[in-house]
Amino acid sequence: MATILLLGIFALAPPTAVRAFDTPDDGGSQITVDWQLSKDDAILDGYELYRSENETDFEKIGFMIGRGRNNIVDEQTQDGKKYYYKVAAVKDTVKSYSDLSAPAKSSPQWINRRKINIIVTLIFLGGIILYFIYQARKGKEFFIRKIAGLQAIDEAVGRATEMGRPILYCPGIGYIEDIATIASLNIIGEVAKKCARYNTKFINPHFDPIVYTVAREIVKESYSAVGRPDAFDPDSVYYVTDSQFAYAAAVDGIMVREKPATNFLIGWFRAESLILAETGASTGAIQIAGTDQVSQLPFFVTACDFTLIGEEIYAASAYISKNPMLLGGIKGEDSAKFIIIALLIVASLFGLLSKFPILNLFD
Amino acid sequence: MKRTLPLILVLICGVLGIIPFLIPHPIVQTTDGFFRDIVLRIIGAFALVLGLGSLLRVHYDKIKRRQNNWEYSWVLIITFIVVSIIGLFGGTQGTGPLPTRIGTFAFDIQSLYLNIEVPLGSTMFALLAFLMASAAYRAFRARSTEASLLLVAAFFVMIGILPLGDRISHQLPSFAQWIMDVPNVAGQRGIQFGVVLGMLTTALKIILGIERSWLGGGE
Amino acid sequence: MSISSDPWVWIGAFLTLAIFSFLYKDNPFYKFAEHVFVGFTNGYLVTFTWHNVLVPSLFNPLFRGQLILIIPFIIGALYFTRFIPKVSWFVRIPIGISMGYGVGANVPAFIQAYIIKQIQGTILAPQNFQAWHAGSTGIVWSAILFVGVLCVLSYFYFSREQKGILNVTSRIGIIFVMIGFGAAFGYTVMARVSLLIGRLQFLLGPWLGVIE
Amino acid sequence: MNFVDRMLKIDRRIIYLILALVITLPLLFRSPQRIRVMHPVATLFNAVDSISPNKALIVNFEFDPRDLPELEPMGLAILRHAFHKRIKVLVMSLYVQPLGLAQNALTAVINEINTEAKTNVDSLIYGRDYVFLGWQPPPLVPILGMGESIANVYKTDFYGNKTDTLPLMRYIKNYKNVGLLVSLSSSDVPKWWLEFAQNRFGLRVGAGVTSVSASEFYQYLQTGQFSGLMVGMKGAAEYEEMIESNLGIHKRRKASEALPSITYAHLAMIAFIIIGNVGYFIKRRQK
Repeated sequence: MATILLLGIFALAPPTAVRAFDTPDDGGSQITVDWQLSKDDAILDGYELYRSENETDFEKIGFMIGRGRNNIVDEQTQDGKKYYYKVAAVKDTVKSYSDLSAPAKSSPQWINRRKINIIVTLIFLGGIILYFIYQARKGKEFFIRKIAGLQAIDEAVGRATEMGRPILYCPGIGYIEDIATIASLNIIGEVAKKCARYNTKFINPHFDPIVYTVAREIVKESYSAVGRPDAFDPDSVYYVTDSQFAYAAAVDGIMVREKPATNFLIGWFRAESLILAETGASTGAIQIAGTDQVSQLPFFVTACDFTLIGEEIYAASAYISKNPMLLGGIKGEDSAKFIIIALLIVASLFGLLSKFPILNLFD
Repeated sequence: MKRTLPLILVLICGVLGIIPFLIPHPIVQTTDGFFRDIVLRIIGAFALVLGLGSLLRVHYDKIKRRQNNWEYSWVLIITFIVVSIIGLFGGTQGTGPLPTRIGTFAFDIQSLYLNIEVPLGSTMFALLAFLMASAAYRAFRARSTEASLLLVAAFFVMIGILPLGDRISHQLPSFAQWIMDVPNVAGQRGIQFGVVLGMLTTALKIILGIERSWLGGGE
Repeated sequence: MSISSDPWVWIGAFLTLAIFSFLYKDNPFYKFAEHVFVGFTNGYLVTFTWHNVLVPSLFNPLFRGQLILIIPFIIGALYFTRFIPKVSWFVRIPIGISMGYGVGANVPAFIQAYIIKQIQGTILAPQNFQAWHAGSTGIVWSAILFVGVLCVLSYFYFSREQKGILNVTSRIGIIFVMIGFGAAFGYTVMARVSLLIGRLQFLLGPWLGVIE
Repeated sequence: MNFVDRMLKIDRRIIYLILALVITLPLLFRSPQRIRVMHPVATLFNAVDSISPNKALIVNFEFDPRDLPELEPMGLAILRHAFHKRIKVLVMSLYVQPLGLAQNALTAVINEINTEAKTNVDSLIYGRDYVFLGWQPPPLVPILGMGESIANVYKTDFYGNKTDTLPLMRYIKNYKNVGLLVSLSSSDVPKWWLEFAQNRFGLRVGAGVTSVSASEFYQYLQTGQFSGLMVGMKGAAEYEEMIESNLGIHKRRKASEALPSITYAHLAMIAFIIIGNVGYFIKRRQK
């Protein structure tokens, strides 16, 4: 007890250099107050904040602020009104007040400076993507490397033709808005053209009625594009069911009965991918799979002969369809990837060699 | 009109989705809050009921045209009606006007959920363990260097994360954790960059009206 | 061995075995159980959409005079024009609004969470070396992660033939991808097995009383 | 048909039987397992443990019956931890199917504690110590709305009470009063909390996920976006171990009981793959 009495006589050291300013990057009605800790901070109960609009009559606001903390945000201010602040160091009943802060006014900001990096990326990225799509629309030729998977597709169709056995194309259980399903529809067109040219039986069971109707048009078009409109068999593309496991069981039935030489499993898949890949492997067919569902890719890689991984189905569909929109998109994303690689290398050089806090740029 | 109005709406609402992230000003924040709380919430509720409508229509057509398995569509529709009645009039806690208890046998919506949906839902996917076992035996082959690398990494993780791994050697769990923390993160992050760039491209194309497949067929 | 006497547990057991019967072959029990499941989930949806959403957030405020809600009410009702062929294009209005806002909100969110933050986590800088609390070896892990991400990105680069340096980085990249898939494979086996264990815990426990 | 062909053509139902046996036996003859807790779960435990007294914990139940065995033990363990530490808890879901499981887990833990509680202070009272908010579609409405005002998003709670009449909701207004949100989900929902709630309102997020989508979430742990991660039944068992050894909570540990079965099932799976590959390579050399 003696020490406290002793200190009582000499009065607590007050907090110093109290500053009040409009909280940055906020929607207004907030003022931040900070100060230098009192020299007796270690034995204090804490600090109290006082506010006034005219330098004289102050009122306490908020709760006791723990010792060791040197800032607080006053969240009930009216924008445009002047406020003065002072901070009191508190120990039991003893309070020692700091000098007044300069007057401060709160105001809302239009730009949140901490989000500048998002705005820069948005403008930069949007600019690149739109530039390439605009170029593609103007008919500019783009180079995309031949995806390894497309070689595999040619060989697989060739194999089926030699053996005189059908080809099964399963587009997955996605809907028309899934990007993987759209990519699969483009690849269906390519496979159908080859089947038409080599007169190989083509089987295409569907899960979603809308995707089924779009696929039928594509396959019909492919047969006439190769000059064999008469060879198109309308029953080769058909709707099965909209229940996940029933669809997988039905496609398994085709694999076992029709014994296709090649199975294509390209599109949007979920847990039923296991059933399809397993039955196909056990019938000895060559299987080519492709999906952007990362959780299903491990099973396709181990169960199928060739797997298109994630974006490769988008690139394959762009390569095949030569559609300017798709080509523009792929080129835009490619240049964005190139920039990310360059950014990583440059930022790492800064991070390793200089003291500049490079990581704060990316908060 | 049939195409331009929706495209204008997508542009306006798209921009309204972006700016509140970047502009803290109260005008933007309150309109964003108002739009979400009033407009988006009510439209969302109707969207749920729409999904239901198309499901019932598909099964109703199935019954009318006697397609295969049409009898089971009756099972679906009857279950739906019975559960809806018990739920709507029995109340979420079984305290509604409709009595939901006969002696000790309670059939309020929560007991129905715990004793019908839980067994059905969880067993539906418990099947997969069996399917995976047969696939492991008959289909998962080290047919390429990539597949063998995949299987080796899988074996380490499958053993390393279990107490068995810890008993075999204290390093195994840390090695399995290292596989998840470093190479796996590198692989997933590399793939993720590409996927996200693809989604951003699609998002920007939809907002700016370049991507119009969502409008569906017809003029 | 105290077999349960609760009728609900027997119903649950019957439904569980009905689904498991699919393993033998697709049969009427499985089809029945599957259609009960789809019917039930939709009945449950209607119940809580009415009690937790429509009543408190739409009908109550409407009756208390918040007439502004009539506008979203009408827009939402346009969803039903989908079943009327002549005016079915009206469904594009509510879809456009909700999809527009959702896609718009995704843009800054994706940029921040999946591009900027992921780049920040990959940069070789002292703060990142402690990400795994592994002391000095953290430097080696950061280097491996850095090289891995660059190589995987190069594998998915389609604008140049995979020849020369790009061929080397792509081959390294595919190694990282395959290790990532191996990890996913291992964990997925655990997931599928856990689901089966959960059902057997129900059959052996509450139903047959074999385990506690 | 030589031995190899016959081996490869084993009827799949025999494989199903082997798996069922390999899982059932360890359930009957339980053997205690020494569980080693790794850093992802330890980080989450510390994040929950260090929630300051005047802040709440939001537990987002986002799994349906399909993932019950993996995620329900996590929910029970997190709730037991929070209530043991007298942390205020809000429970909610973004979709409708998880509601039944959230209600079931919450009432189980509340009854567990209230039966042991003697005085009014250490028992858990609805509206004072915890609130079950229920759901409000579409997901963006609660994820972003709770950053401004929780009571405005959930005008009534799950049971139909008006939320602004509940004492707890008077000082848990929005994310500023939330110390941590733990999302237990089988899909991308934990990432949505990062993308929207953490980006815009600085909310701290922890996650409990199924092991199917696990490998994708470690990158957000490495960047510090997630304040901890539980993965699958093993993650649940680790958290059960943490609350038992650190807080002395002795309750039934369903996830830990399943570990022996998982171990033998994994060994069986590895054996199937190896045997299958041996047969495959023998046949390939014969051709």
